[in-house]
Amino acid sequence: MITLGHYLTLSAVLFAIGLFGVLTKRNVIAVLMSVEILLNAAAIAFAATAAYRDPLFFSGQLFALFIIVVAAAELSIGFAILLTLYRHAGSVSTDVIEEMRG
Amino acid sequence: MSRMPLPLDRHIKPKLVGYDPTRPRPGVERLAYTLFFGSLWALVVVAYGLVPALFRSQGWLDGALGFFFYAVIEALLAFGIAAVVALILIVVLRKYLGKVQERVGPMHYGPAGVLQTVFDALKLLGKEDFAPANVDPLIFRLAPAITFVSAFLMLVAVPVAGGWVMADLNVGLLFIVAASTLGAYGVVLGGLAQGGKWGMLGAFRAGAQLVSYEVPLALALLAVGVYSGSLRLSDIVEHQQGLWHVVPMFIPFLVYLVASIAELKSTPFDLPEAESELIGGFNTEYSGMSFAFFFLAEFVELFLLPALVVVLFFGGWHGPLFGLDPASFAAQALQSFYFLVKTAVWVWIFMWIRATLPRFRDDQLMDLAWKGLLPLALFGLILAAFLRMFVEVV
Amino acid sequence: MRGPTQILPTDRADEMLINMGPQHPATHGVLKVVIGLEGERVTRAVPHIGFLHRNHEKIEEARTYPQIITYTDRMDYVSGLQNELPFILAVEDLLGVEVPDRAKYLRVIFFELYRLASHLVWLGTGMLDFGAITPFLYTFRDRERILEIVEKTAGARMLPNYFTFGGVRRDVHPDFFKDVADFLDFFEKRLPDYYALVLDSPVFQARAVGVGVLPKERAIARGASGPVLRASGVAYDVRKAEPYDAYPEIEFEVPVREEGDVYARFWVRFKEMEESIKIIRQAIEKTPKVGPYKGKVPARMKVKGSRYRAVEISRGHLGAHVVGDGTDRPYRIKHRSPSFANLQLIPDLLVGARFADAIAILSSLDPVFGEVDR
Amino acid sequence: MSLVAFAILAGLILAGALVVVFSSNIVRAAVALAFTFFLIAGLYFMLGSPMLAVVQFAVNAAAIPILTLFIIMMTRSRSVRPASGIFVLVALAVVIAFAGGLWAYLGAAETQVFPVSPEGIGLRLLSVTLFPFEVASVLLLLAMVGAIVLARRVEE
Repeated sequence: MITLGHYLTLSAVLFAIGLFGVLTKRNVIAVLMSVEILLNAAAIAFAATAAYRDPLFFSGQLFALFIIVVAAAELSIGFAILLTLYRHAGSVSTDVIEEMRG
Repeated sequence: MSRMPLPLDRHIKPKLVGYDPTRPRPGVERLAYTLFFGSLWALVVVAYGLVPALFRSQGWLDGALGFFFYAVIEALLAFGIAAVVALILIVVLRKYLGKVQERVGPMHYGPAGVLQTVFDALKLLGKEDFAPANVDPLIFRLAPAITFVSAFLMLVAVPVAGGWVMADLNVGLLFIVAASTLGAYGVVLGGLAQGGKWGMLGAFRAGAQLVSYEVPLALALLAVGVYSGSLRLSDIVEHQQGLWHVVPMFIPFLVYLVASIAELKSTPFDLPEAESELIGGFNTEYSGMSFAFFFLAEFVELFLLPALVVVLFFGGWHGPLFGLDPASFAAQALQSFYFLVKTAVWVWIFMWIRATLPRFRDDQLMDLAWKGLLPLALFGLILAAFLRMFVEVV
Repeated sequence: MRGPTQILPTDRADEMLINMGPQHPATHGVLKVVIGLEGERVTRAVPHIGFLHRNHEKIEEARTYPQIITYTDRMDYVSGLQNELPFILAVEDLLGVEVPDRAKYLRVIFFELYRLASHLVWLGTGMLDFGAITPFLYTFRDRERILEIVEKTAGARMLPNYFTFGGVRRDVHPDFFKDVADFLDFFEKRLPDYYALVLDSPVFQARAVGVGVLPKERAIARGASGPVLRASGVAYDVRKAEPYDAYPEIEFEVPVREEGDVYARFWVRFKEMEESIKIIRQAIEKTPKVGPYKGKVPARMKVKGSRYRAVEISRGHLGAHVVGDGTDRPYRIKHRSPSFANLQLIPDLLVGARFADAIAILSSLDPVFGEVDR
Repeated sequence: MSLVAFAILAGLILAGALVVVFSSNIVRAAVALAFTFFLIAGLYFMLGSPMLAVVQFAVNAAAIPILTLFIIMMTRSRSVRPASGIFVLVALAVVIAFAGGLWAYLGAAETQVFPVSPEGIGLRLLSVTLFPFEVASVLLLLAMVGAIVLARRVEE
C-alpha cells in the first residue's frame, strides 16, 4: 500500500532537485522553472497530507490550489521583469543582474 | 466552344472503379457518405456500448488484469474512432470545398474520389520524414505527437449517449479546458524546434492566440457549468432535457463558437499557419508522417469541437426516443445517432465558415478576444449565475 | 562593398531579419523583400528585384518590328494583349499608318477584356493573401471564359499576339460579339458575389480599411500610376489624359477614391471592372459591322525618328519609347512599366505596418514581375 | 498494484525534474517541466482529488510551460550553461532529500486516502477560506496589471 510517507518522500526529493536548480542556474528562466518545481513539491506535500489526515476539511488541498495560483502570479511578474531586463541588457543571465547592482 | 478531352494518363491509372475525373457522381458520393457515417456510428456503438457491456456482464472489470485489458481495448477503439473521423473528414472537407468553389474536388481515387484520404495517407507514409539540419531532433519529433495526443485526449471526456462515455470525469469541463490548452504545445514546440524564422513567427502567433482565446473559452464553459450546476459533461447534457442550453446560454454559446474556431486554427483565425503569410508557420519544415500527425490532429479537432458545441449547447444526445426505455441499449444507440447527426451539422457549419471568410490579423484576434469576447463571457457568466438562482427558486 | 539593397542585421535585441521571397506565396512571382521584424511590426523593408530579368529591351533591339510585338506580350503576362499597344501606337505614329474604325473598336474591346481578366487574377490571388481560397477559384473560372473568347479569335490565350500595326491581325470569329455580350451578362451576375465575398465582407474591411495609407503627394512623387494612384485621389488615367484608339468616342468614368488605403485600391479595381463592362458594351454597339480590320502598312518597315506613347493597362501607365534609325530594327526601345514604379512604394508602405498588413499591401499593389524585371 | 503505479509515476516525475535541472537545452528543460507537472496531476488523481489534478493539468502543466516557452522564444535563449559543479550544493540537496525523505517515510504511515469531490472543494473554498480566496484573486489581478505595466514598451 502507498502510505503518506511515500508522497512526502517524493516531495522532499523533488524539493531538493528544485533547490539545486535554483542555486546553480545562471539563466533566469531556468531559475524560475526550478522555483516552479519547488512550489510543486510543496503542493504535493500539502495535498497528500490533506488526503490522508484531513478527511473533513482537506485544507491542504485548498492550500495546494492557492500555491498554484500564487505560482502563476509569481511567474507572470517574473517573466515581465525578465522581459524588461532583456530589453535593457540583451541577455537573461543572472550575471547581468549582478552588474546592474549599485 | 470546343472542349479538349482531358488527358487520361493511362500509366498512372489505378485499378479502381470510377476513374473518370470529368463526371461528377452525386449518387455514389451520397452512398459513400452514408457508409462513412454508418461505419463511424457502428464504431461508436462498439466502443461505447458493446465492449463495456460485455466486460460488465462478464464481471471482468473487477480484476486488475481485466481492467487493464479493458483500458487498452478502449484506448485502441478511441484511437480507431479518431483515425476514422480524420480519414472521413479530410475527404468530406475537400469535397465540400469543391462544391463551394464550383469544382468537383478529388475525383481520382475510389468511386468519385471518396477514397482520396487513403491514398493521401499512403503517400505521406511513403515520403521521407525530412528534418532540416538545425532542428532540435527530439522536440521536432515530439511536437506532432503531442498535438495528436492532445486532440485525442478530449475525445475521452465526450459523452455520446446516456451512460456512454469513456471517462465520466466529475471535472469534465475543466478537463476540456486543460486538454485544449495542451493542443497549443505541439504548435509552439513545432515552430520553435525547427529553427526557422517562419516557424518561430508561427509559434509566436500560436502563443499569442492561445492566451487570447483560452480565457473567454474557459469562461464560456464555466458559465455552462454554473447554469447546469455540474462540471460533469453527462450531467450537463442531462440538464438540457427540456430546453437546450443554446437558448438560455446564448451569449456563452457565441463566445464558445468564436473561441473554438480560434482553437481549431481554421480561417478566419488560421494565424499560426497562414500559408500566404508565414508559409505554413509551425509546420513549414514538416513532411511525411510528422506532417500527417499535425494534419490528422487538425481533423480530429474539427470533429471534437463541434461535438462539444453539441454537448454543451445543443442537447447532446437528446432527441425523440419513440417510447424506448432510456436505459435500454437500443435507446442509447439511437441517442448516439442523434449526437452524431447534430455533430455532423456543426462540422458542416465549421467547414462553411472556413470556406467563406478571409483571415483576421493577429492583433485583431487579440482585440476581439480581450475587448469583445472577454466582457461578453463575463456577462454570460453573471447571467448564468442569475438564471441558476432563478431556476432554483422556481 | 555593400550594394544599395543590402542590409545588415542590427544588434538590436528584438529585431529579426527575414527574407520574404523569392519563393514566398504572397510575392506573386519572384520578388524578394528583406523585412526587419520587431515582433509583428515591420521595421525595415528592402525589395530585391531582378530574378526574372531576361534582357527584354536588348533582345527587342535585335529583332525586326513585327517580331517585337511577340516579345511585348511577355511583360505583363497577366494582361498580355495590353502590352502590345504602346509599342504599336508609337510605331504607327512614326510610320503614319491610319487605323480603320473597326480595328480601333476591336482593340478597345480586347483591351478591356484583358483588363477584366487581369483584375480577376489580381482579385483571386489577392484574396488568397488574405487567407480566403474561394474567391480565387471563382475568379479563375470567370477569367477562363474571357480567355476562351480570345482563343476563338486569336488562337492563343494569355499571350495572343493579336494586335498589329494598323489594326488587328485577323478578323474576329463570327460568334465573337455574341460571346462577349453573353459573358458580360454572366459576369454582371457574378459581381454581387464578389462584392459579398470581398468588399462587403466585415472581415475584409477590418483588414483593409486604414491599412497601408499612401498620401497623394507621396504617390505622385514616387511615380505611381494606375489603380494605386487613383486610390490616392489623383484622377489620372491615360485613357482620358492622352486618349488612344476609340477611347475618345466612348463614355466612361475614372473611379477615384481619396483614402489611399488597401480598401481604396480594392474598391478602385472593382469599379474599374464595372467601367470595363460599360466600355465593352458601348464598343460592341459602335463597332462598324463591316469594314477593314487592318490599315495599310508598308511591307518593308523602315522606321525613323523617336516617339513615346503610353496606354493605361490594368496596372497603370505603360509606355514605350521607340527610337528608329531608318533600318528595319529599332535603335532602342525603352518600356516604362507601371509595376516597377509602384514597387518603389514598398519601403514607404511596409515600414511600420504589421507583418500581415505587409502582405495585404503587397497584394493591393498587384505587381507582375515579367514587367518589373523585363 | 497501486504501489507499482506510484513507483512508475514517482520515478518519471523525478526523472523529469532532473532533466529540468540538468539539461543544457532550455527548450527541452521547459518540455520536461511540462511533463513533470503533467505527471504530478496524475499523482493528485491517485490522491482522490480530480479537481486538483485538473487544475494542475490546466495551469501548471499546460499554461505555465507554454508561457515559459513563449518567453524563451522572445528572449531567444536556446541553451543554458550546464549547471556548474558546486559540490557543496549537491551535497546539501542530497542531504535535504535523504533526511526529509527518511523522516517523512518513517513518520507518516497512514494508508487510507479520503477522496474529495469538486463540490466539496468549491464549498470549502467559498466558505472557510473565503478571505484567502479573495486575497488570491486580488493577487492575480495585481499580477496581471503589474505584468502589463512592467512589460509594456515605453513609447518615447
